[in-house]
Amino acid sequence: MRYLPLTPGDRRQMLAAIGVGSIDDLFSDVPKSARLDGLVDLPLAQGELAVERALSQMAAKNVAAGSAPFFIGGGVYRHHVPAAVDHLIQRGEFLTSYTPYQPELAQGTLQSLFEFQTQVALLTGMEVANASLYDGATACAEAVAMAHRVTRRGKAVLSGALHPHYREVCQTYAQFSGLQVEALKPTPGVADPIDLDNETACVVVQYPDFFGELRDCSALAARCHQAGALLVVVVTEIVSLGAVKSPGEMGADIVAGEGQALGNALNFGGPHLGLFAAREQHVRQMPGRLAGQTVDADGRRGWVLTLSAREQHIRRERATSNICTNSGLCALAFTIHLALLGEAGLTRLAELNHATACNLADRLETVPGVSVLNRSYFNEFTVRLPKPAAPIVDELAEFGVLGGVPLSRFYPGRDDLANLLLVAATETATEDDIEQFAHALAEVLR
Amino acid sequence: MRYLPLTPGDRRQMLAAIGVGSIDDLFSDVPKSARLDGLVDLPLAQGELAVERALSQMAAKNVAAGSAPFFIGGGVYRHHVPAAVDHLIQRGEFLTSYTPYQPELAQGTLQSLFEFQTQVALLTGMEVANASLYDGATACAEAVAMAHRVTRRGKAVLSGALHPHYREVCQTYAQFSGLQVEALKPTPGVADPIDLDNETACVVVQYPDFFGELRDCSALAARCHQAGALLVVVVTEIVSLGAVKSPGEMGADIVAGEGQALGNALNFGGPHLGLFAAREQHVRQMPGRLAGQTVDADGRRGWVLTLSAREQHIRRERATSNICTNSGLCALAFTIHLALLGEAGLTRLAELNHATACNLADRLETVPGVSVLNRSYFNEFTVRLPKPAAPIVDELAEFGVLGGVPLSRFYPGRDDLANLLLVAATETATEDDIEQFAHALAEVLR
Amino acid sequence: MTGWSQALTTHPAAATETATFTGNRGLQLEEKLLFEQDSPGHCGVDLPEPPPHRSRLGGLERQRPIGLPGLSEPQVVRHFTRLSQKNYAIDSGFYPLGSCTMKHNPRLNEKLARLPGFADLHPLQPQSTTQGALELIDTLAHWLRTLTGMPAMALSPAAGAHGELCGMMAIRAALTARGDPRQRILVPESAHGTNPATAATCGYAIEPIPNNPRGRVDLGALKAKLAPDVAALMLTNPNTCGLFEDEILEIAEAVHAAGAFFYCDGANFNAIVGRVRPADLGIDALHLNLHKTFSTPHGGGGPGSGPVALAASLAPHAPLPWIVHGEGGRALIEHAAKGPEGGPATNSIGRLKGFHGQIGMFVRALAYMMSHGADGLRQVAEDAVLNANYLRVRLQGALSLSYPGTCMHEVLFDDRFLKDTGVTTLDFAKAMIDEGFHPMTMYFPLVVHGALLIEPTETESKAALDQFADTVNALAARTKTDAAGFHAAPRLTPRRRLDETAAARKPVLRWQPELSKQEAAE
Amino acid sequence: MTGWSQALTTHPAAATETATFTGNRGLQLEEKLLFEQDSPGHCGVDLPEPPPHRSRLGGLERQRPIGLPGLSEPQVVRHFTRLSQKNYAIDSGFYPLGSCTMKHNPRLNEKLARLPGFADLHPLQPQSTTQGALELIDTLAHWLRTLTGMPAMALSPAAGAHGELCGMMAIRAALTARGDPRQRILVPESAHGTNPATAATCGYAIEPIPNNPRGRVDLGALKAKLAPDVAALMLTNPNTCGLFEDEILEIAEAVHAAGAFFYCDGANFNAIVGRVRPADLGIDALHLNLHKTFSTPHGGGGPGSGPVALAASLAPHAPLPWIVHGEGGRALIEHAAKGPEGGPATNSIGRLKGFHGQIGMFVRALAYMMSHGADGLRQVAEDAVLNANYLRVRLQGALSLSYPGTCMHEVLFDDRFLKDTGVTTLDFAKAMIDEGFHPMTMYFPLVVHGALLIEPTETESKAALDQFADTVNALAARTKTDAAGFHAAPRLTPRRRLDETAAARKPVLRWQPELSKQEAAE
Ligand SMILES: Cc1ncc(COP(=O)(O)O)c(C=O)c1O
Ligand SMILES: Cc1ncc(COP(=O)(O)O)c(C=O)c1O
Repeated sequence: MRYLPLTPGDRRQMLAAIGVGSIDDLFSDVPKSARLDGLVDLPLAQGELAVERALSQMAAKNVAAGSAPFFIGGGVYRHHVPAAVDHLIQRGEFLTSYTPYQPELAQGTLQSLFEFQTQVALLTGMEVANASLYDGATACAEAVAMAHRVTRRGKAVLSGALHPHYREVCQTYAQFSGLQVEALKPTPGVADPIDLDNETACVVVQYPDFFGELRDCSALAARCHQAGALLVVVVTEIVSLGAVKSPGEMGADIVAGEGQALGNALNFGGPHLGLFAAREQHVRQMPGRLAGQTVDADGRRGWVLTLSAREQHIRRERATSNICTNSGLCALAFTIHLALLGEAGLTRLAELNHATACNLADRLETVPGVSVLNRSYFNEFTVRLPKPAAPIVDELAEFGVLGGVPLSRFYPGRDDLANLLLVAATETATEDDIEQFAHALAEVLR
Repeated sequence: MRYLPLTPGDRRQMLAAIGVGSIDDLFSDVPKSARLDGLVDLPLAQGELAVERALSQMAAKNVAAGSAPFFIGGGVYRHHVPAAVDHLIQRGEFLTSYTPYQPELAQGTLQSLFEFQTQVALLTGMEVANASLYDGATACAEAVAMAHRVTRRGKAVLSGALHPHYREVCQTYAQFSGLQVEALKPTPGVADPIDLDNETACVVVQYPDFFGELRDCSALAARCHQAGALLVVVVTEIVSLGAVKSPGEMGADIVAGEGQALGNALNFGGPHLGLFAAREQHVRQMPGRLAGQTVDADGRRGWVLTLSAREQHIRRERATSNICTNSGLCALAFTIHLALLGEAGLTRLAELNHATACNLADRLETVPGVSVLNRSYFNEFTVRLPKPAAPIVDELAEFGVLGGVPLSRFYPGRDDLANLLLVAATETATEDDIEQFAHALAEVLR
Repeated sequence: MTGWSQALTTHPAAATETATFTGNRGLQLEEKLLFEQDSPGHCGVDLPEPPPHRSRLGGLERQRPIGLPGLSEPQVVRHFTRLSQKNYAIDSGFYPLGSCTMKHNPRLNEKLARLPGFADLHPLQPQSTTQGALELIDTLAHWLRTLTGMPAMALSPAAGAHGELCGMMAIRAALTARGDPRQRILVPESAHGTNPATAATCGYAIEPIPNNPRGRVDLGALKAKLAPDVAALMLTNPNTCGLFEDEILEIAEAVHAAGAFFYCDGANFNAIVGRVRPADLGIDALHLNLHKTFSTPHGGGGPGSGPVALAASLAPHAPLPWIVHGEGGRALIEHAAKGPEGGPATNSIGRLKGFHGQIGMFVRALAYMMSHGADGLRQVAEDAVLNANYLRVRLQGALSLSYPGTCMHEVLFDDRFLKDTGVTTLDFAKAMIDEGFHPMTMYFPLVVHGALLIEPTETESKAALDQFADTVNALAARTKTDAAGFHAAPRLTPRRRLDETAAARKPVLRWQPELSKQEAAE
Repeated sequence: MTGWSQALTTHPAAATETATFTGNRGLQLEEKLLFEQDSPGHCGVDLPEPPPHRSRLGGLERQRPIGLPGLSEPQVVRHFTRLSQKNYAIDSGFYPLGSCTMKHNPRLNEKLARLPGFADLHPLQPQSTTQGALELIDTLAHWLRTLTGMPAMALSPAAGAHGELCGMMAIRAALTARGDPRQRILVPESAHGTNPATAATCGYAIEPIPNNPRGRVDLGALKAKLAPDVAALMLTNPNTCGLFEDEILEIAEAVHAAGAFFYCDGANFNAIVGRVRPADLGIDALHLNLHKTFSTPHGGGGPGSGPVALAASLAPHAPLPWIVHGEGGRALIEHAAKGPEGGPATNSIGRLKGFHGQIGMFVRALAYMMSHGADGLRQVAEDAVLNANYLRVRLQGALSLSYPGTCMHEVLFDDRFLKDTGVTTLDFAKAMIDEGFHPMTMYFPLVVHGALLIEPTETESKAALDQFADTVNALAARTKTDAAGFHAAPRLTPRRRLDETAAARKPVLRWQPELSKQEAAE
């Protein structure tokens, strides 16, 4: 076995040194009835060539996004990631190190996390950010739980335009926590009727919302603060913040986001990158790890993990969250991509995405029977088709076009949403891609 | 421009510091008539996305070897290279460093070259090896020139079974050097009629030879040594030395080889890896760099480039060669691949190649009108077809099979060789590949 | 830019003659924050002019700068290369961090996870275009079911703690369905912090149970606490002392007899993979850390993947989504039967994560398993246990072994051997850093004083273990004579011992323009 | 395994309290040779059983072991990771090695060179299956022809020196064809060693020509030497003193008037790319180093690529193979018309290399050129020259500038500033190593004493240049007071100053079993 350095000779010597006759003696604490004598019923060891063949064949059964005109978003966005990003995150010193528990041997990871936290705080317009969570949906659930802790109130109100998966995860997390989750009815194009009472811990809205609409939440923030509730703003397309006002500017108390769009691949849904930012006053109620600045024995600046008194390995059942392993390497990819973009690059990238989406929208509206629902949007919007969207999308796939997501995939019960299609366009969509999409759509609709 | 760190502001400041008004002032030594005011007639700067699209489209116009049953050799061999190899050679510390002129900052490169030299010496059965040359063909030409220096004799005899490109490169290098090159007539399956006289500096034979045949050159070595000539043995498929006697064992004085087969991709012919090994007594006549062991100021073992008194940067016109940049990174890939294989792995790999080739030969001979010329071979052999091979190979390509090289591609003048096809099989060829090849061949021959 | 004198004062450790002007030390290079390298307006990515368009941003156009620094690509590549050079990793050396299973990460797995067919695949594509990915998930589930012997696998959890949450919620859902809500979870004192934290997240009260003198759960104490309101026992096996719970069958029996569920933390599965099936131990739910046992890289803190194996009694409560085999191949079920507007169904605990799971980790883990095969995986467990026991015998003379006898994949020592030396476990760990080793896990588990938990894993050679043992033994001897040396360690790292107390007292969690100006001034 | 005391004696530089048992120093890890880590029979690659077959090895089966060591993959990955950590590189810091053009190597280019359509393509495949590769070669040639202004490009040369050989052979072939064999080549004393070495390889005698006090070729001396038996002048421009040959048009005229050819070493093309076309300077042949100007990585010594631009008079003698445009697309001509059995034709100098050229380098170079474009490439030259001149003015106070006035892409200093300090150019370079910089090129060119040749390239930021200048100035000041410190440098590298004399006196060029046993014994 190429991965196992011990030779039969080594094993013999070591067993002798230990003073046992056979390897089985080392497993003598295992109840006899539970010991497997033979091998489990699985294939035997294979070389690289064979494993590579087998998995490449599986991969070949998928239609890679890059191999077709591609217009899918819905919380995961396909952007061009510079080659330097993947090169750097694969450096063994980043890839094969553990959580930086020994800071003197992990200044690289710690400094990059400190840079990540700063970038996320700047982007969201918040004061502090953590070192990442699993993904946007779990970050959203953690935000609700944090609002619960901060306000000591029992109810969370979720906008109907919150990503349905995020809503479901909040419901899952909350179901046994004594927190009541009030999920408003999804009504594309219409603002949520939100009422607050003195039991409301937080209101959760998405920006841009799940249907692509951009809504100023300053007024809502004011209402929340009057009512003693926190405003949680969810961002699933972080690139949008290169173009529009930050949630912090609009008064958000917590921002929960998905960072995949920068530095990370689609990965069929994971691993992705949970972003979490908040006001400094609540930092001790935040979930997840925090990298902080300090000095070494010689007085030189350095970094460590800090405020761990919030975390499970110290606080155990009274921890702010049970999270341990997070999305470190995805955060590094995010940080490198954003470092490459910088202020000018992110601004340009956001503008490019918006422009492409605008042109896509205009082109699609030239297709008979197709209309765009949104009044405003960034790089994603909802179109109404003359027929149910689900079969249309499947037919488009046969034309070799990956043309958005039918809302029915998220709201199977809702016939009133059956004709709606969620469409996204990023800098990776060419004019030709847009033409092919429009043509194919016209075809399948006629 | 993403690759240029200077900003317009930096440039202004720096020009001011230099004390010139504009960048043009720094080019004032260029004759006016030769100054370009405008831009050359080429496209403007493009981003990663655009460049990647353009070059990927070019790449897509080629049929990658891995995408078809593949049986081509002829001096370049397709082996499976473990993923760890490419990962390690891409580490910036290896990839983006220069020739190790400052040994204290290059112990990594120097130690790996020392390991490379040792591996090459062991494989070839020689006493010393250098730190690489451009490729096998130029290594062969350098060997002839070295024999010229060592023996002070004016004639080199090249076997007819030497790779024709190698023969041509020897002729090119020798044409103005006053060395006479006698190239024997290529006659597949027949041993060269070699006569030596007291002007013969060296005899150059290939092992396994260009047609795949394995010939013991011990007797020839003895004859050469009697006649005061050197025996140069060329090896184009280095993996073969895992299965057969080494040239050193058979009395070679110089071994010139191609190392691409270990650690390196096909690369459409380059970069490849020139191997060069010799007897210790001739080390000061060797071309190319040498890494050597030494100690540092604290007496600890370390490595440096040594015996540079042979090289152009010291010896100038009296240098043993004009080579400077060599194939460092390809040598590193070779060393890593061979380190992974080790004695057991290389032996097994060689056996696997031979077995696959034997089974291919047997299967092809079941095709009517097809016969194998070789009495012996390693992983490559020559087959006789009932028709000219060149058109057959093109037709096979249309069947999606890359089925060897017609000898006519090398010997256009030689109608007697027109029906001969050079075929290779490595561990990457599956039974199914072999079947497809045999079927397709039967098809196109009927 | 600092001058000599300052270089000196800021680096007293360095004898005068090795002070440097730059603060760099040969190949050890200082590196400022990105934000301190800003060239305003500069950019490391070239993007085309956006095509003409009418803005649809609804009046929410950003008015103020974000404050991101501008750097070119060469600067960014050098920045992160230098940062990486300040890290220690498995690729660089021995990393015996107990409970973390720091094993070799094959590069083949990285290559395969990047195949466009996996990496460049969107979770919301029509399922007809993702059949290979569903096959991948299904195949992984088959391997894990076979290795655990358990009937159902929930694959979406993103890490171990997330898997715990999945398992404990399934248990709570089952009890609720049974109409028998219970309040308490029994957790051994030696448990990892995520266990109690997870139980609390599910709204449970935690009841600690003590270890017996043999480092295992005290069966008597456990039975005494198994009241009718106990929902489950959360047990780690092999446990965090590196020991196999040899009374586990009795434990399972007692737990089940009390009508409670048996949750097992499987983070230490590396010790028994291919030799013991958790199902045969009476376990109802168990999570696996693909980023431990199955070698997906830790990446400096993640991402991971924590699939959960469920007994038949818990399977109906598995989270969404599921894969089913239909006519047109495999299908992904994203909504449970009677879920209100796609919300959690009465049976399923609902959705735990944004999409279908950590697919990128699945590719790596499956490649790892296929490479080892049934034979290789069994060998993994054997070599992991062999290496740990070899270190146990090589070190037990100098360090104080917490529990006598055979250990599994890791061996636990405590700080009795440091008594009266003035050296702490922390000092000892820092001294190992100067010797070129990553320290073992310190101060965990909490059941012994000043714990040193050593997990070598199966991917270390005997030579590496011997060098480590020789060094630790030499250091242990040195504690008797040179406490000061230990207090001053580490001395040879890019930074010397870092002040964690100061960091927590006045937290600086992000760069601030003002701050950096100050520092520049200093 | 070494003990404390030995660690001490072998490392006196380290103060007692920082001696280590292992010899490791924190993140700086010692690493033995592969051959000293042999586990006989072990292997890091898993290969299937060979299928049954009847051997056809003709009785030449190998009888003896080769002697290769057996290691597992984790050991090999760690070995080479550790070795890499002992290297300095552009990715880690400033690398102002004069005449070597150490610029940033974009990772995009590495990614593209590995596309299966390029990397996994065999040079002997039917040409119908390699049209994309021929298009690549053709496109690269077009860019290079446009940038040089010259009509023909020979792409097969593997590096600069190989390009020189190609060009000089073409010249010799042209002269021979002209029936006017000549004997001598004029080469300035400042030329790179490959120039005279190459000329000699073509059977020519070398005639050195002196520089004038302005660091350029002495036009008078040149004209004096331009006898009828002079075949060519080999001139480097910009030259190795970093200066543009401002009389180059007169030089070209004189050379041509004498019936000789004008070969130009274009290794320094980075200074003028996009601003000056060599064709406009009267050059007949010029090689380019794609691994310098066009950023293909140096890889610790290669591979490179050295295309040669040829004037119309030399084009007919270009080496094989060529690309021609035919009906069915592009075709590769591998045999010149009347070549005997595919040997060199009367016109072409014949084949210079095994196959068609360094295709992998072509992909990288073309990606680099397309990324910059006509505008970016011109900017490259301007920034390279700007950076060099900026360093000139920042350093000329402390170091001794060899030639006053504007320089091109690199600036030359000599060791007059070290006079009476007891510090040599070598000592100075080694002291820079401790400061975290790669030294400049030392002792080249030979036309000044103790040369220090500094080439920053365009991919360094102003901040990097300023830190470098501050450091060099501080070191220069320190030479006056601390010669001993310079003699002892470097102190902070994995190895201190290495004894090159000892290495050459008794060469040890490979590992030997005995040797290593000795060392182990020590
Ligand atoms: C025993 C044990 N349980 C649970 C966990 C938590 O796993 P994760 O970090 O993947 O959430 C860990 C890992 O630290 C562990 O060691
Ligand atoms: C001026 C000059 N000419 C020629 C060469 C030789 O180029 P190469 O090393 O690619 O053979 C070099 C590179 O060292 C050089 O600097």
